[in-house]
Amino acid sequence: MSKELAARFVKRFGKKVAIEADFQWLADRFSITVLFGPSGCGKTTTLRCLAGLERPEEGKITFGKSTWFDAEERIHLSPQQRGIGYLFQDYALFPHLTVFRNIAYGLRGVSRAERRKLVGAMLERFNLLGLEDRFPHQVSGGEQQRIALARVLVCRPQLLLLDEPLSSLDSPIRKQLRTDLRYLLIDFDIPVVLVTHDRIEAMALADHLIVLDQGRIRQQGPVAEVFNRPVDIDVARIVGMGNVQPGRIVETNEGLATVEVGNRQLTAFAPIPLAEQVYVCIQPEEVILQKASPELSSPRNRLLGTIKSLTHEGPTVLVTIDCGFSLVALVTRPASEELALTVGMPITALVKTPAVHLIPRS
Amino acid sequence: MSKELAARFVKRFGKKVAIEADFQWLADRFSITVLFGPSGCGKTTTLRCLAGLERPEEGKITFGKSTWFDAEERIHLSPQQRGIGYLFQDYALFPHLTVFRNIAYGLRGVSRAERRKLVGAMLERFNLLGLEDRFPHQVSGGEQQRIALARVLVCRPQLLLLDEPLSSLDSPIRKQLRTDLRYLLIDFDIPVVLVTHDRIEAMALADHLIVLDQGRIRQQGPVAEVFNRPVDIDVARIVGMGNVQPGRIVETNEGLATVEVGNRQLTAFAPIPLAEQVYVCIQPEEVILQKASPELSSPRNRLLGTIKSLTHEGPTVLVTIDCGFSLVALVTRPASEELALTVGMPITALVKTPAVHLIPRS
Amino acid sequence: DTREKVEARRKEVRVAVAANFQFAFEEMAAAFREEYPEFEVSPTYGSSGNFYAQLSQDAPFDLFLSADTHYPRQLVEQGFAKNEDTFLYAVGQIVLWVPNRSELDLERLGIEAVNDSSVKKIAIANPTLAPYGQAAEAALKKLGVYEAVKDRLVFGDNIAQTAHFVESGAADLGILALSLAVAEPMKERGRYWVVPLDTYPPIEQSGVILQAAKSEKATLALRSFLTGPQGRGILKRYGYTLPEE
Amino acid sequence: MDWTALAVTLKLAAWTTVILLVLGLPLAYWLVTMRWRGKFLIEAVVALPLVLPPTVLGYYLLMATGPNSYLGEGVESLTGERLPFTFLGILVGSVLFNLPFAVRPFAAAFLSVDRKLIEASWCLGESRLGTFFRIVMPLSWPGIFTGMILTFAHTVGEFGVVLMVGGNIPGVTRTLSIALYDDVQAMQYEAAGETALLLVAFSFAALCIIHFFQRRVVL
Amino acid sequence: MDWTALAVTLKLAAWTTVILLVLGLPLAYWLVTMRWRGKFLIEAVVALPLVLPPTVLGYYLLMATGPNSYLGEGVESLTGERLPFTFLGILVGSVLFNLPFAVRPFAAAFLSVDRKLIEASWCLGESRLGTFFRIVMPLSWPGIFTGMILTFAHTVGEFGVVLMVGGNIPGVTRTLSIALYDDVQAMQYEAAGETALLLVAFSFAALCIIHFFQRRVVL
Ligand SMILES: Nc1ncnc2c1ncn2[C@@H]1O[C@H](COP(=O)(O)OP(=O)(O)OP(=O)(O)O)[C@@H](O)[C@H]1O
Ligand SMILES: Nc1ncnc2c1ncn2[C@@H]1O[C@H](COP(=O)(O)OP(=O)(O)OP(=O)(O)O)[C@@H](O)[C@H]1O
Ligand SMILES: [Mg+2]
Ligand SMILES: [Mg+2]
Repeated sequence: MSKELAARFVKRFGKKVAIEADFQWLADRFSITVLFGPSGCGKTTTLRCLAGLERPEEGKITFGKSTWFDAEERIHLSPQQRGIGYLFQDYALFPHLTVFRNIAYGLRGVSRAERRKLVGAMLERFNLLGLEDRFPHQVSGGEQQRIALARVLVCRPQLLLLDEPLSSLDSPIRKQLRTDLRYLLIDFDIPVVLVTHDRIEAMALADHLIVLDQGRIRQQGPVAEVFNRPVDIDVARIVGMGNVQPGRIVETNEGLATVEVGNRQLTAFAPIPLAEQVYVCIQPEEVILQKASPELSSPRNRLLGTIKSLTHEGPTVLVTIDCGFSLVALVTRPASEELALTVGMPITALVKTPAVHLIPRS
Repeated sequence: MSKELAARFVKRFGKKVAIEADFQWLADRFSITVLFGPSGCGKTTTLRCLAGLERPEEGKITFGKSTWFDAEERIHLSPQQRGIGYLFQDYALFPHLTVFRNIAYGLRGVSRAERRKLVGAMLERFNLLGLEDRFPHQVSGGEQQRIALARVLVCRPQLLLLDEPLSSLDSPIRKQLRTDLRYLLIDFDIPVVLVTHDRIEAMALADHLIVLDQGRIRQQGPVAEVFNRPVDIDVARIVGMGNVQPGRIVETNEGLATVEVGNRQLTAFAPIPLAEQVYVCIQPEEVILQKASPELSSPRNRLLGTIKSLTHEGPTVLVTIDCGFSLVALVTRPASEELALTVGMPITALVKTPAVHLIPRS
Repeated sequence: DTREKVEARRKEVRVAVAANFQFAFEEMAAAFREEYPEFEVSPTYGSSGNFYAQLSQDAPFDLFLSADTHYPRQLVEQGFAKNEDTFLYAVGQIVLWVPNRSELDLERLGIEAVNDSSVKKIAIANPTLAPYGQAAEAALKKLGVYEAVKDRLVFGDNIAQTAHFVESGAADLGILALSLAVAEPMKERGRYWVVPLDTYPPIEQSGVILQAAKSEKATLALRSFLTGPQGRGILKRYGYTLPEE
Repeated sequence: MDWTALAVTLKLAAWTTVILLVLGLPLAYWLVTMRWRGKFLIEAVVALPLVLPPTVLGYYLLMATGPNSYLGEGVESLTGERLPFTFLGILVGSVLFNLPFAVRPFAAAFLSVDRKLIEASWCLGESRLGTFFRIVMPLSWPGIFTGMILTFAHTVGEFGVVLMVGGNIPGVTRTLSIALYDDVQAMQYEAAGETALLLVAFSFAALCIIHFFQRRVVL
Repeated sequence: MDWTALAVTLKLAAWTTVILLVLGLPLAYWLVTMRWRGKFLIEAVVALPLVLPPTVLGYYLLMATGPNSYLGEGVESLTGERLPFTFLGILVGSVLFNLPFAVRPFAAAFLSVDRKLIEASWCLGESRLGTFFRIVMPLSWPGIFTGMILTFAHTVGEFGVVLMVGGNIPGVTRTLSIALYDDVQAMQYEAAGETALLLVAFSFAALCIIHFFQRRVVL
């Protein structure tokens, strides 16, 4: 049975704000679609439209054979009829019910014993044992988030909408839940639409990535592709592309292009469509550093420069290099110590051809 | 004028839960103290006690010359009297006031023009221009968080308590705010106590780190020290120490210890106090990988092993190596490609002596 | 200014009038004003029980026309009035009353009307409160129908409320004051049968001039008008018998 | 002490409260959730019984339900009973008269329930009705409770409408407050004092028990 | 149509509402925030005026404030005026009688304000009083509004207490509802009908305006 979620709608708030969505994908079995974008771009609104909590002004939403929404035919199924699970960004736990009863809320027509079992399993899975009889205001923020997650999952909905499910969790639990969540969801075989603003989370969880900006879908596709090959400068900024520099293509040859950036030349795959003016994008982790050595001719892009600054970021170090233009590289701390990186020292940066991504610039 | 924040108190919820705090530090000028710990460990509760929102059962809190709380003398200053700024984990924006009036709420006795100016500056700084006249339910989650932050900062409190100030923000804004926040706070010259569960955030922001677990302070000190040299196995787990293995000290010599882990031997600085049974802790990023080569005698710890698994995590890759014991290494993606890492291939792991941290084990 | 007010007070009689006396008193007041244009009469109508409670707290009235003799006597006993200032001003009568649409032939049936099968509810004034209620109860007993009607009685708190019950059709028959039955608003709406005077103790209504009366002259004038020939004429027309001299 | 009057009073107050709970909750919810721009009209109508003196309201009610009115005829042909001078009659009057005391607090309470919780319940598959019972009602408890207390207490103290429609029939429509009123009118001040004291003491006890119980429920 | 009675009624209702706003808000807030375990006693006392019939309450009030009572003497020596049979007197009676209609909805509304918002206000340096005015009150608006509507409408319709304490003095203590009551008692049905219609129409208009205005404020 192949179910497809197809959504194409416009939701307006007043005259200024409009959220446009247009995507579709097979949702017949487990897969995670991540909505990714800056704060206020319309992620929550899109989820709410899918859930039936918000009624778009135009368009159509279908899931498998059933039409959830159709502006023209005035169809608008209620959230109950859609059989979805929705995790609210601010949890929305019921303040008058205990943790146990919050989680059991959606279990209707289930025997007492069965309910105990199902909820108990969730409590264990989410590390909430011992909190059953507390009320939501008596547990911490992260505990609340896990309770909300458990409450949604225990009902086994046919489509899961998660609005930043892990944002209030500490790193170890978060990491664990991130993996667990995938297994859990695979277990339950439920397709998921997930909102996150965390790049690592998106990479770890997503099968399919949709980048939103100012209410519009800017790019969608497999995660790696979207992150490494943003279609335009805005998407590049949103997915946190570390190096974006204007450049000019001076030559193309057999699908390879030579780009001039600053006063240096780089080789890259030619962009489609071809354009002379381009942005050159390089992920910082794709830049490899070596002790400075005379420039050799080689298929690789080899750039000699000097280190401008070093920024420690947890286990990694961001190295800004001046090599005619400003280039940021990411290395691990020991690697940086190994190379004895210091500000002002000369260094060679290597970038492989496929790591240089060109975006046409108008 | 040297102001010191000294807190030593116990706060109980019922019979089971008790949060014990005991720390002090100079707060006469800008500095960030980070409370770090797993979900439900008592971070929020500690902040609330400092703010005067919760009344501890025992102990004393002083700030500079003024006593904020003293259980024995029955002193308990109100939040208003303490002159602090508090950012709530779930924002607590006033639903009946516009964004502008929310931010201006704490500005009393300030002229209209001045108020416009101050709030305007905040709106700009936090990327909120254009939302002035909306109500909180009309803005997105991340926008709400920024509004809450602006509302607290605009009052220039003498001590700032931030409960996960950046958790709902997308990566780019978050990164930017993280840096901005530091500058902003330096600007305002306000000491800060900040709660976060994000390791990178803690590293980027903290001057002083306090690790909490189950309501107790487990370790405190400069960030790097706490992260690299956890005092016990629990702290190691909390700060996300990637490699923790039981070992046995077979020899000590001039402050250097030889430890047996699995069937390998490593050199490390001897732990204080000295113990035979230890845990060996190594941060994954401190492990350097090289093509497998015959083991040479060298001052370094050189371990030959085979790759068990590779896990991609954004720009980095976690490599699990079986070298008598299980060792996890963190490398950048290109580095991993450079070495052509594949599961099953032999590899040499290098760990410098100072990178091996020993924790006594009882 | 205050002096003018005091002057005005002197000329104004404030009268607390029992509700059942309202219709008669309105005409009485009009006639009095014609006779004594220098005096002003301002009546307040209400329940005698309320007035009693209020007067015992120095309510601002000069004259109290009660629905019975009990309340004025109490006021005298408590020193709010002198015994010589009480006076009997009217004696009430009761009637059986049915609205026009009723099919009961009161003329023919007389008291037997209460036993008619169409009479499901009979409204009387509350005997514990209203003199007219006591009279009604006494008359029913004396005429030997009380046991038969006992369970069909409903009680109005005063004679006006009792009238409402019958008039609305909620009760099928009522025992009202004659004064009410002949008064303007009720005259057109129903028929009545006068209950023989000897079946119940006389319903004596007495008035009293309060000790605190501020406009003595006017009050005295009103009192003599009330009990004088003109007043008696009006009383008679309104269905009261006159107190025996 | 008039025990039958006490019994009638309690019966009336209890029934009024229950009926207004059953009628008032949906009415209030409907008022809160409806989107019609003219709904203030309905809200105003609900408050209207208040602005007429009880006796006058009672008078009109008597007229409207008497055997000569269509309503009265209808009721009589349906139930074989007249509304005036029956317990049913004073109950109808009491319910009408207390409508605003129940509906307004209910509506105010519903208004303050966080919409997000309602949405969360829908998304967990609970129907609108189920959500009302499991989320909206428990969370509006202080307001619902207020409406019930006001209704109950006010019914105990009411006598205008009840007297007018009920006709003060012992054991059927004579409530304690009518008895008390009669006592005061008849200058039976001692008896009145006793009745009043008992009424107050009894109500006080009842209110205390309810409040005490309510604290248990909420906290 | 008795215009002076209308004026007295409006004056009484307006004053009662204002006074109960001023007295009732702090009382309700105090009730909600106090931690004393016996506070249900006070809550019960507040609801007590309701369980006595208005006339009886009026009678006791009359006794308590008459010139022979300590209270009456005290008031007289203080203000030079007696309470019974003055506007002040019916105002006091009206305030007492309406206390529960104001306080209970206020308290219910305060109960449902999210505590976190209050704490946030404190932490922004706002005093408890300031927080009450800037946060608690605006957020409890539906409940406060309900209390005001009930009080106003109920004062307009009240006549038991007012009649007893006020003595039905034209231009001073005769309200429209007393006049209406008198009309009905005197079987002046047409006049009564007119007065009632006017009263209802007027109140309806007032309620509509208030409701309409309130919608503007809240949304
Ligand atoms: N009112 C309360 N009654 C009982 N237990 C409580 C209460 N408030 C908090 N707790 C418990 O105290 C512990 C500490 O809570 P706290 O909110 O301080 O955690 P936290 O460190 O802020 O966690 P998080 O990162 O998830 O927000 C938790 O286990 C919580 O369940
Ligand atoms: N009811 C509303 N009225 C007007 N504007 C609204 C309303 N709700 C949301 N918006 C606006 O629509 C935009 C999208 O909001 P949405 O909540 O979908 O953002 P988001 O992508 O979820 O952001 P975040 O990551 O911060 O939660 C925002 O700019 C917000 O201000
Ligand atoms: Mg959102
Ligand atoms: Mg917390």
